[in-house]
This record gives sequence, structure tokens and C-alpha cells, in this order.
Amino acid sequence: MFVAGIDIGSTITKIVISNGTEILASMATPTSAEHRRLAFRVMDDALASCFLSYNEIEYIVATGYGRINVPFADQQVTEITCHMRGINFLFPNVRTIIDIGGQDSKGIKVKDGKQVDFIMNDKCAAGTGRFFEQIADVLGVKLEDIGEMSLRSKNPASISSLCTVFAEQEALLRLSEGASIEDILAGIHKANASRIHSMIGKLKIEQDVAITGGGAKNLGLVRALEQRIGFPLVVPPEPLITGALGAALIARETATKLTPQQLKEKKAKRRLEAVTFFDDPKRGSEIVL
Amino acid sequence: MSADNKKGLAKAQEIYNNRGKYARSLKEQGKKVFGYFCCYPPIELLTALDIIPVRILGDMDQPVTLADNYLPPVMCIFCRSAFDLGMKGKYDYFDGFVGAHACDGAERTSFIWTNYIKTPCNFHLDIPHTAHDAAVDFFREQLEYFQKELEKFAGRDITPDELRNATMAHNRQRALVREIYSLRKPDPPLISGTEMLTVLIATMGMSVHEGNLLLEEVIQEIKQRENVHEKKSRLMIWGSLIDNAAFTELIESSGLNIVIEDTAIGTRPFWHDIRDTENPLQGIAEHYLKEVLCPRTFRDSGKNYEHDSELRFGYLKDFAKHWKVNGVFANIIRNCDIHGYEVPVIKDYLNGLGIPVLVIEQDYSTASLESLRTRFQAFAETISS
Amino acid sequence: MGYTAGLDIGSAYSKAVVFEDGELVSYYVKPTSGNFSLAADLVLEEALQKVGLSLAKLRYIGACGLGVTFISETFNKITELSCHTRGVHYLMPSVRTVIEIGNQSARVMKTTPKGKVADSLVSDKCATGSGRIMQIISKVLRTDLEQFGKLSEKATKPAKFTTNCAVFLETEAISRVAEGTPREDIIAGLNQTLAGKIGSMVHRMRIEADCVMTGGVALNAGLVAMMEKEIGLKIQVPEQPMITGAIGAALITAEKAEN
Amino acid sequence: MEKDNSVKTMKSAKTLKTAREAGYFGKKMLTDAIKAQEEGHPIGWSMVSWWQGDFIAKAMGMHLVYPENYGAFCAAVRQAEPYLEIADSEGFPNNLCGYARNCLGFAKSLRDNNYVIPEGAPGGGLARPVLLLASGTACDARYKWFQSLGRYLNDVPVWNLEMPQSGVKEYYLKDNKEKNLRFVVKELRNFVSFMENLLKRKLDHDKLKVMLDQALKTLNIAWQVDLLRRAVPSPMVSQDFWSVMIPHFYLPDDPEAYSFYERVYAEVKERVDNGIGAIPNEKYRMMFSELPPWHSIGFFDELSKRYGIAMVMESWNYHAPTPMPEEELDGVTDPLEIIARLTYHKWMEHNEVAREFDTSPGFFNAAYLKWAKEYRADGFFAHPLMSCRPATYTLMHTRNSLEEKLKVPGVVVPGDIIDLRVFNADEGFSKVEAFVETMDHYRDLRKQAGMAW
Ligand SMILES: Nc1ncnc2c1ncn2[C@@H]1O[C@H](COP(=O)(O)OP(=O)(O)O)[C@@H](O)[C@H]1O
Ligand SMILES: Nc1ncnc2c1ncn2[C@@H]1O[C@H](COP(=O)(O)OP(=O)(O)O)[C@@H](O)[C@H]1O
Ligand code: SF4
Ligand code: SF4
Ligand code: SF4
Repeated sequence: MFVAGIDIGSTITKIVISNGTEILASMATPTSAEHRRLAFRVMDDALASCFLSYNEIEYIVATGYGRINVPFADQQVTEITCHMRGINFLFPNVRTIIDIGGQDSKGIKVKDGKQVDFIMNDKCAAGTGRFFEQIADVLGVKLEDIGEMSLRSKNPASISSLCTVFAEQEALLRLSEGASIEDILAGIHKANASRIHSMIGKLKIEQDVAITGGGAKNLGLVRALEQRIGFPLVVPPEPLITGALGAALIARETATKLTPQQLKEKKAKRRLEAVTFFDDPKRGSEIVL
Repeated sequence: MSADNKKGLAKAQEIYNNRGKYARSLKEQGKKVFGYFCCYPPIELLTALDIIPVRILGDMDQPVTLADNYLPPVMCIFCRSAFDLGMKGKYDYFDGFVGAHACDGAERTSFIWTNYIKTPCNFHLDIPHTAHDAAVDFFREQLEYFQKELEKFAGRDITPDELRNATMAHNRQRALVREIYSLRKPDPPLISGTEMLTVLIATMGMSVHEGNLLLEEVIQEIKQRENVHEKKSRLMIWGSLIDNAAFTELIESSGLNIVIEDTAIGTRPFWHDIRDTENPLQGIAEHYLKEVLCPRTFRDSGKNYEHDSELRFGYLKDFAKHWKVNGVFANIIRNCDIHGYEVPVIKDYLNGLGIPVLVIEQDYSTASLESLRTRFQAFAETISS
Repeated sequence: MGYTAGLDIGSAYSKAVVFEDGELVSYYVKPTSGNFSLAADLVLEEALQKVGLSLAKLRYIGACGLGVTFISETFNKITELSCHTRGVHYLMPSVRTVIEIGNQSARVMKTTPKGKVADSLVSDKCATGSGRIMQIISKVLRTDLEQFGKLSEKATKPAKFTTNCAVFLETEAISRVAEGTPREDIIAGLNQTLAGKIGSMVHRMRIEADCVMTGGVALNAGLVAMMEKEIGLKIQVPEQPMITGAIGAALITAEKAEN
Repeated sequence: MEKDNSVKTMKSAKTLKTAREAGYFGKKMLTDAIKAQEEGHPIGWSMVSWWQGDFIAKAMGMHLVYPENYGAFCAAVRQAEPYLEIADSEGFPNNLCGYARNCLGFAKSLRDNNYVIPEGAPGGGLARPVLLLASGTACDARYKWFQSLGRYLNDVPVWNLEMPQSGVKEYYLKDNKEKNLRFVVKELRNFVSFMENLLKRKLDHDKLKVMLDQALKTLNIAWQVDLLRRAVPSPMVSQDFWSVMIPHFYLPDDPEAYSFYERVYAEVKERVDNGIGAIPNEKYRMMFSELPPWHSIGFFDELSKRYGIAMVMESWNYHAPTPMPEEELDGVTDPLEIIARLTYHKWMEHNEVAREFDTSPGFFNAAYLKWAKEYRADGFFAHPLMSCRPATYTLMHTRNSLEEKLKVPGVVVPGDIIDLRVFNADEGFSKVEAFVETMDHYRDLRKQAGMAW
């Protein structure tokens, strides 16, 4: 049985297609403005890569920031549940999950394969992937490199501002004062780790602790968090796709509970069309400023 | 007023949408209208004089502006919002104002309210923090003063029978509200949390008799319903009050059915009847101190933590059992101390019963509601698995 | 009295003014571009050159602005609150409330009839209510900041933003562009978001007319109009809203030295 | 963008000799507590209750420590942060009272260390109590906080002391005051029997009476010092008051406190008699409300130096009340009755002024209207706090009333008792610098209105 999980994140769209036991295809591609509307285009690519068509996929679960705008999905599940499922599948011993996404950061507590508590910040860019993107941008280094670079610092610069916008300027200032990029990056990572830690702290951190989401690809952040928390973190080999993997796992589980007839009905409802998630009345246009 | 030709839920919705207009129409009919804060002022006394009690609420849709000059931002924003509306003249139809020392916020706002918003009659009720016998006596004495002030305003005395009748009418209201609650026991419930909120807020702006008629209509209406609501996970709300349907709508569109709410616009004012005592004020005093279960009243067994928790939250266990609650949303309006201090304790207690708890500290603003959606959805997923 | 200069080395713009016997005779504004010390030198030089003066002619130099703390030269450093208040008072003596929105913060000051701060409020350490977001969005829209005011007035359906965070506002603006939302509507929406945020701050004080807005953001007429609606008062804007801090710095310095 | 995250504390140079000696009492409270614990005396954690519960508990051999005071202490020595973090991770909202969060964090660390005070706890820590003496007066934190401590101090009972907080108009309703007092006395009786039960010993009424007499004497002389402070120039400023208040506020029953105030009185009197001011060049007189930035009292020295500002009166809640009228205590011998009257008097004594000015509440508010005249105040310094709501609730209202009713303007400088970063001295200076002109302006207005100062 083929199933798929699609995670339309604020920044990166991730897809996992599975035959029920193993991953057949996975991909991660920027959630560009285009893809916000045309989620099926990404799906097309993923399907093509394993020579499958929509109809062959028994069940599709969408998750992430843009989950409500995947008209071909059979079910929507929040990224919190999906990340939990993904991590639980990969590391059954994990009790606490830290998810650093593009526009939010979250903490999730797991017990006996179920999530028991979670916490989330999406009000402020501090402590999210966006912060690091901005900083990499102003410092003119590649996002992929900032983690490693920060680890080479001997003398982390002090970055007092947690506002992304001001931290950028502060970083430039430190640069003009002669601090090295490594030191600035180390300072940035430290400040963010402490911010993330104080949020996750409310959950009573229990071992094992996993980190997932795009932030887990940043080794500098992982190390800085480990230092704050006091023990090593578990990092999945492909942290970006944990959410999509979780979605695929849920898809399989649901699909096995449904009759062929029900599955068929579901499939008939799938649509491949453009939608924008900002136009959704539930998302913002009602909001009075 | 178009509410006249509507019935039941539609009427409740109409009044909910136009509280001010409705109250003004009552005034045009020659009625007296009093505003009161929170669920502690015994509105039975107002009813006894045919005065219509209107519960003072805030407005999550409107940013607080004028109030910031008088109340500091560290104060609970519900209070600030209510006062803001007052300063903007939204409550200018009050003939009287009843303040109450419920929580600090309500107490100081009440005091400050009377400095800047004038009404022909006002009274501040000092409500003790414990339910000791001495406190009940004290509270009863305060009610005697309250009664005298009201009588002075109305130019006539309240006879014991009038007070008794008023109390009975309000007890009837309590029973009706509880009946609606019992119609939320089935799965799915016959009436949604959003509908319930509009009904309760509507009744909190009309005379008890009108309110009872409305409740009866609502009961009839929903009893005849078939499957208007979807089956979803069953949520109990505990904590600071919710007075805007946009909030409950957000929750209920996130995969949850609100089945019971232990809040100040929920079960708290309605759960127990006032006993008929020789001095009617005695029964009233006992009811408000002992049976309105809000964490502002200090209840402690003096023994140990487990015992105290049981004493303070034991009733939630019954709610959870009878309403088959899957999870609890602890709603904390930012800077609401009396609920804020309870958070870890109530989490302990409910988790101990195997009930998950979602705690959200919110800013009392519809503009920031949408960002809570993922949290409610994730919680729905948590408790349905 | 002779010549006095005032500097305001902001995080985005550096401003210099020159006074001769209490009269404003020259001013100059240029982007700070990251190097405070250099910007201070350049902008002062330019302002002096405009009236053919040399540094040596100056009797006093007063300075304010974020950059000043990072410059080792010993200017007479004055807090921005006092400078802006004083500067606005010089230009418009009937002022009672000053709303100053610069690149990094928003400030509201009540002034005494004599141009001193009677009360003040400074925005918290978040870029949401500051001019920085305007700059960011102008890049996104590839539109000059100068156009913002005019464009905003042309909006038919201001875009709604669902966030307050400057960073996420940028992201949302990018999506809107991609979706084909007209520039005007994006700018108007942004102005509205900002006006709401700053308005709620203003309301924390009992403000009085006349109300003046200064700082670079005051150049954005669309925002000013929305602020007027938000606070229910007419808002005046000096012809050169950016230089009020520098003016105040010059005046206060001269005054202190003379007394 | 701040260059430096560290906060400078500004220590004050007290102007009175006796004020410099007062530190002794703070230390004494802490060392006595530790001694009492070692000697096996029962320890109680107590809220400040304006003397309502203190004497009774002490007369029964209980030693009291004050977690509110401990919060201020931890903040002052910069060691509150770790406790605040613990409270945070326990799930307490981080906008609760800072003293409370400090204490909750400490209590958790105490429990986690098997109730042995953890090594390095600031000031030697607070010993494990047998009673939590809460108070319903002033703020909800004062009983909700102690109730929440149950999580960490499992078997320790909480007792909540009741004190009516009547409205001004209601206070004057016939017999209401008397009924309020009856209620308090009944509650105190309940408290006594609870204590007798808890400690398995009887209250020694005679001992209580002796303590109470002593306390009334101490409070009386503390009040007389306040009277002396009406002099122009001010002989004693807030910086001094905040140092000397500890003994009358926490230890009025201690004879040492009394003799200390005799010396304070003598020193202040001497200044008044010779026209000596506490600060050299007094130009402006200001009142301060309500809790000071403990870490930066030196800020006020700087205000004196720069602008000639004397802080002449401050912190309503810390002040000894005016002595009760004779008839109030006529024939009253029951010490519980006296206590009830004392505390109630403290809270309600300014109702007369409140009524006169048609304002409410009387507490935290009306006193400043009275003092403004008596102390010839030119300005009002409002210090809103992040972490103490009751001391902040009425500030704006008080500022408004002073300005409207007495033409005394106010300046608002936000700060905090726990979070040192909220207080920005530079911003404070620039506000006050400007405010000086405002005070000049209002002086003219008062003159035009024919007011006395
Ligand atoms: N190689 C990398 N190194 C560091 N950070 C990365 C890397 N790849 C992605 N990220 C970060 O991950 C974030 C996206 O994470 P993701 O979990 O996909 O978030 P979302 O689901 O919100 O799109 C980006 O903002 C980016 O900062
Ligand atoms: N012509 C303009 N139109 C609109 N906004 C402008 C214009 N020029 C500058 N700004 C805004 O003014 C801000 C800078 O204001 P300024 O008062 O100079 O701040 P600072 O003193 O912090 O440098 C910029 O961030 C920008 O948003
Ligand atoms: S502090 Fe900065 S990053 Fe955080 S919400 Fe404000 S603008 Fe965004
Ligand atoms: S929300 Fe909380 S603080 Fe506010 S009035 Fe209600 S109980 Fe009081
Ligand atoms: S809020 Fe203020 S009065 Fe209340 S306990 Fe805390 S410090 Fe004390």
C-alpha cells in the first residue's frame, strides 16, 4: 500500500512517499510563494521520482503551516503530532522533542508513543529558523555553514538583542568592531539556545531529547542547546522530513482502518488546484488590526 | 427591537450581538438597569426591586485605548477592556454600578470606575476570601447594607417575600442552565459551546424572567435537534472567563466540542441553588461564598497538598466523569493572578486523573486568536489518540 | 554666541545641523551605513561645507542617537528624548505631544510649554513598531521609501497582515507580492499594522494637541494619516522631520554651555 | 540594541547617621531565624499583614520570616534569577509577583534537597516552616502564592488572615466599621485556636499584651518621625526612610527597635531645630509611590544632587499609621481587639481624605492627597512595577487625582523590584530633568489658585 505525507512548512515543503514499510521517495524544497498556491506541483515531482500517480497513493496526510491548503490531501494533521510520530518511529526512547521550524519553535512531550504536552512559540522570530537565515544573509555566509563556523569560535561575541531585526544590526556592528564571523555566530547561537531552552523548560525536559525540523541541521544550534540542557540530543539523519514521515505513518495507519470503498470515496474528493492560504477566510482576512 | 419576533437560539444570538441596544430598549420601557462585575454580586437583590442586572463584560474586538490612562498595563486586560468600554460610554445606560472585591483586578477597577464613571447609585461589595462562618456572617452584613442602599435608590423596601421570589426565580434560572448543561452530556452534545456562550451572555443582560423564558425556548429547541453537531473530542474549559464567541468558535472549529466550562460565564454562577433560609440573606451569603467555586475564595483543608487539591478541584473530577471529558483547556487571561497561580496545581490534579491539560495564556484579543489554532488542533489530536 | 552643531547619529541615518546665533543655517542627512564614526564625520563636514564653515569655527557640538555611544570622540551626549522634544519645540512651539518613530524604536513624549519632556514612553525591544520594517519592505517591494506615503493613499483594499513580528511581516509581504496583491495595498496594510501598534502605545499617555510626528517614518504620509485616525488627533509633521534630534542636541548643548 | 546587558546598581549614601545603623536589624532578622531554627523553634513563613498575625504567632513562640522581604533580598544580591527560572519551568506564569516566583523557586529547591537549605542559598535561605501565614489584604498573590507552595511544602498548613477592604462610602455606613472589626476579631480568635492546635500550646495573653504595648509605642514614635519630616527643608528623605523602616515594619515589638527610633527621632529633631536639610540645596519636594527600585536607591541621591529634589514622603504601605484616636481604644483590653483595630486603622485611616476629595480607594491612594499638602509636595514620582500589581494598580489614578485636585503633577518612571533591567536610570534622569520645569509650572498654578504651597 502506498501512502504519502506532505509537510507544507512555512519555509520548506517536505514530502515522504512510502509503500507502508519503507520510504520510497522523500524530498524537501523551498515553500516558495509559488508553492504556497501550487502544492500539487511539488507532489507531482515527488510522485514522478518514484513513478507513481495520485491514484496509486491510498492515503495522503498533509501537515505543516499550509496543511489546510492541500486540496488533494485526505486528512490534515498538525505538525506537532506529525513530528512526534516521526520521531517516535525513529527513536522510541525519546521523551522530549524540540522542533525548530522556519517560523516557529516547539517543544513536545511524548509518553508511550503519545504526545502528552506541547508548547509553541510563533509570535516572534527569535529562536526560529528565520533568525538564522537572516543572520546568515547579513553576514554573507551560507546557511548550511553557520553551524560549523560557530563551533570554531573561541570567544563568542555578546549579542544582547533577541529581536532578529536588531540582532542583525548588532551583528554588523560587532563585525565593524573587529569581531570574527565565527565569534558572532557563536554568540547568536548561544542567545537563541537560551531562548529556546527557557521555552522548552516549561515542559520538564526528560531524556532522551530529540531535535528535529530544519534547526536540527544546524550543528551550532544543536551543540549550544546541548550545553544549556546538559545532555546530548538525538538528531535524526534527515531532520527536515520527520514531519512528513510522521504524516505518512499516520496515513498508513488510517488507510489500514478504512475499507476499499471508503478509500475510493476519499480519493474521489481529491482536487488538484491552486489555493492560497492567505485568502482563506479563517486565516487573517477577518482580523481587525 | 427585532429580538422580539425571534425565539430561542436566534433570539439569544440577536441579544448577544446587540447587548447595548437591548439594554437601552429596556430603559425605554422604563426599567432600571444596573451593571455588575463578575459573579459575586447577588443579583437576586436587584431582581427583587425589579432592577435589571447587566453583567459588565469587555470586548475582545476592540483595542484598549482610553483605559490605559487610568489602569496600568500590568492589570488583567479583561478589566482594562471593560473599563475602557465604560470610559467610551458603552455603559452609559447604567442607573447603578455594583463593584465587587472578587479578585484584585475587579476590586481596584471597581473603585476606580466609580471615580470616573458616575451613576446615580453605586455600591462596593467587600467579599471575604474564606468561607469560614465568621466570613459568611460578615458577608451577610455587607448584603444588608447593599440591600439598604438599593432600597434607598428605589424608594421602597424589599419585603422578605419579594426577596424569596426573586431568589426562586434565579434558582429556576440555575436549574434551567443546568438542564442545558445536561443536554451537553450526549456525544455529540446537543448544543455547542459557542451557542451556550451566546445564550448565557444574553441571559446576563435581561431580567431573570425574560431570561428564564429564553432558556426554556432554547431547551425546547435543542431537544428536538438531530445531529446538528459533529462528534469531536470533548473539551472542558477551566479558568478565566471567555466572553466572545469568536474564541469558542475557533476552539470548536479545531476539532473540539466544548462540553462544559468551569468559568465565570459558565457553570460557576449556576451550579448550586440558593437555600431558602429564615433570613433570606443568610442563604444568599452562604451560596456565594461556599458554592460559587472560583479560586478567588481560599479553600484549604489545612492538612496536606493532596487533600487541599481534592477540596479545591474535586468537583472537576465529577464534571470530567459525567461529561466524558477528554481534555481540559486552562484559559488564562494574561495577568489573571487567581487563575495563574493555580496552573501547576490544576495540571497536577487533572493529569493525576489521566486528563491532559492545555494551558494558554492569552491576550484577550480576537486579532491574536488565529495563531492559537494550531495549538487547539494539536491538542485535539493529542486527546483523540 | 557663534556657531553650534548638532548631530543625530541614528542606526539608519545620520543627521547634522548648524546653528548661527540661535538660527538654523544648515543641515545635512545621509545614511549611516554601519560605520557610526565615519558617518558622523561626513555628515558634519557636509553640513558645515554648505555654509562654508570649518570645524574650528564651532563653539559647541551636541550629539544624540544610538551611534553616539559607539563613537569615542567626546561630544556632548544628550538623550534623544530631550533632543527630539526640544527640536520639535524649536520648529513648532505650540507642540504638546511628540511621536518620534525612527529606525529602531518609537517614542512618545509630552512636552512642557518650554519644550522639555513632561512624560515619555519608549517602545519595547521589538522591531514591530519601528521604521526598520519599512526599509525591509521597501526592499521586498523594490520601491523607494519616498513613494510609500503616496502609494498607500491609492490603496483600495489594504492587505491584512496576520503577524506583528517585523520578520514575519516581511515573509508575508513576499507572499502577497507573489500572489499579485498590488503594492499599494501591501503598503497600506503595513501602515495600518504599524499605526495600530504605535497607536496603542500612544494611548498609554494622556496626549494633547498639538501633536507632532518626527523621525524618518514621519515622511510616510500614509502612516501619518492612519495614525491620525488611530489617536483621534490632527498630527503635524515638520518639513524636515528627521533633523529634530540634531536640532535639539545643538540647542541644549549651547544652552548648557552658556549657563 | 544595548551595548551592555549588565545593570549598574546604585547604592545610596544615607544622610542620617541612624539610617546607616539600621542595617543591623535586617541582619538580625536573618540570623535570629537561623538561630531559632537551630534551637528547634517552629518557623513560620509570613506575609506582611500589617501586624495582624505577627504578634500572635510570635507570642506563641513561633519565629517568623518574610518571603516578600527575602525576594527583595535575593534581588538585591542578584541571586533571584535562578529561582525565577525554576518557577517558570514549574509552569507558573512569568507575570506573577516577582517575590512569589522567587519564593516558589526557592521552595522547590528546598524540597529537592530534602528540606535542607541548599548550599549557597542567598542570605542563608529560609528554614522549612511549620506554618504559612497568608493574608487577604492588599493582593491576591498573598494567599494564592502560599496556597501554591503546597506543591513543595506538602504538610504545611496555610492560614489566611482576613481584613476587610471596604469602599470609602461603605466605610461610613452606620455601624459598618464596627461590624468589620467584629469580623476581624472573630477571625483572629479562629486563628488563635488554630495556632494552639498546631503548636500544642496556649497563647499567653499577657505576653501578647506586652508585645503589643511595645509595638504601639514603636509605631507611635515612627509616626512622630514622620511628623518631623514635614519641615522645610526636609530633614530626612526617602533614602533614609527605606533604611530605617525595617525595624518598625517587621519588628515593632522589639524593644531594640523602639530605642533605635528614639535615636532616629533625636537626630531628625536636631536637624529640624537647626533648619538643616537632608540634602544640601533643596529646591523641589517630591513624594514617591510605592515600592522603590531596591537595587538603585542611589538614583535618588543623584536626583538631589542634580536637581535639588528631596523625596519627602513615600511608600504609604510601609508607614506607621497615625496613632489611633483615644476613644478607639477606650476600655479595650483584649489584645486581639487591639490588633484588629490597629490593622484596620492602618488600612482605613485615609478614608476621611478620600471622602473629602471624593475619591477611592482610601488605601494606596488617598494618603498622597493628604501628604501633598502636609509635606508641601511639588511633584509625585510614580514607579509602576512589572512584578507587584497592588503597588501599581492605583498609581495612574493617584497621579491623575493629584494633578486634578491639588495641581501636583506626576512623573512616571517604570521599574521593578525584582527585574533589574526594567529600570533605566538614564531614562529616569531625562524624564525628571524635564519634569523639573513641569513642577515650576504647577507651582505657579497652585499660587494662582491660592494654595498654600
Ligand atoms: N542545512 C541547514 N543548516 C541550517 N539550517 C537549516 C538548514 N536547512 C534548513 N535550515 C533551517 O530550517 C528551517 C526550515 O525548517 P523546517 O522544519 O522545514 O520549517 P518549516 O516546516 O516551518 O518550513 C529554515 O528556516 C532554515 O533556517
Ligand atoms: N523618505 C522616506 N519616506 C518614508 N520613510 C522614510 C523615508 N526616509 C526614511 N524613512 C524611514 O525612517 C527610518 C529612519 O528614521 P530615523 O529617524 O533617521 O531613524 P534613526 O535615527 O534610528 O536612524 C527608516 O527606517 C525608514 O523607515
Ligand atoms: S522582537 Fe523582533 S523578531 Fe521578535 S517579534 Fe519583535 S520584530 Fe519580530
Ligand atoms: S480574568 Fe482573572 S484577574 Fe481578570 S477579572 Fe477575571 S478573575 Fe480577575
Ligand atoms: S504582588 Fe506585591 S504586595 Fe503582593 S505579594 Fe507580591 S510584592 Fe507583595
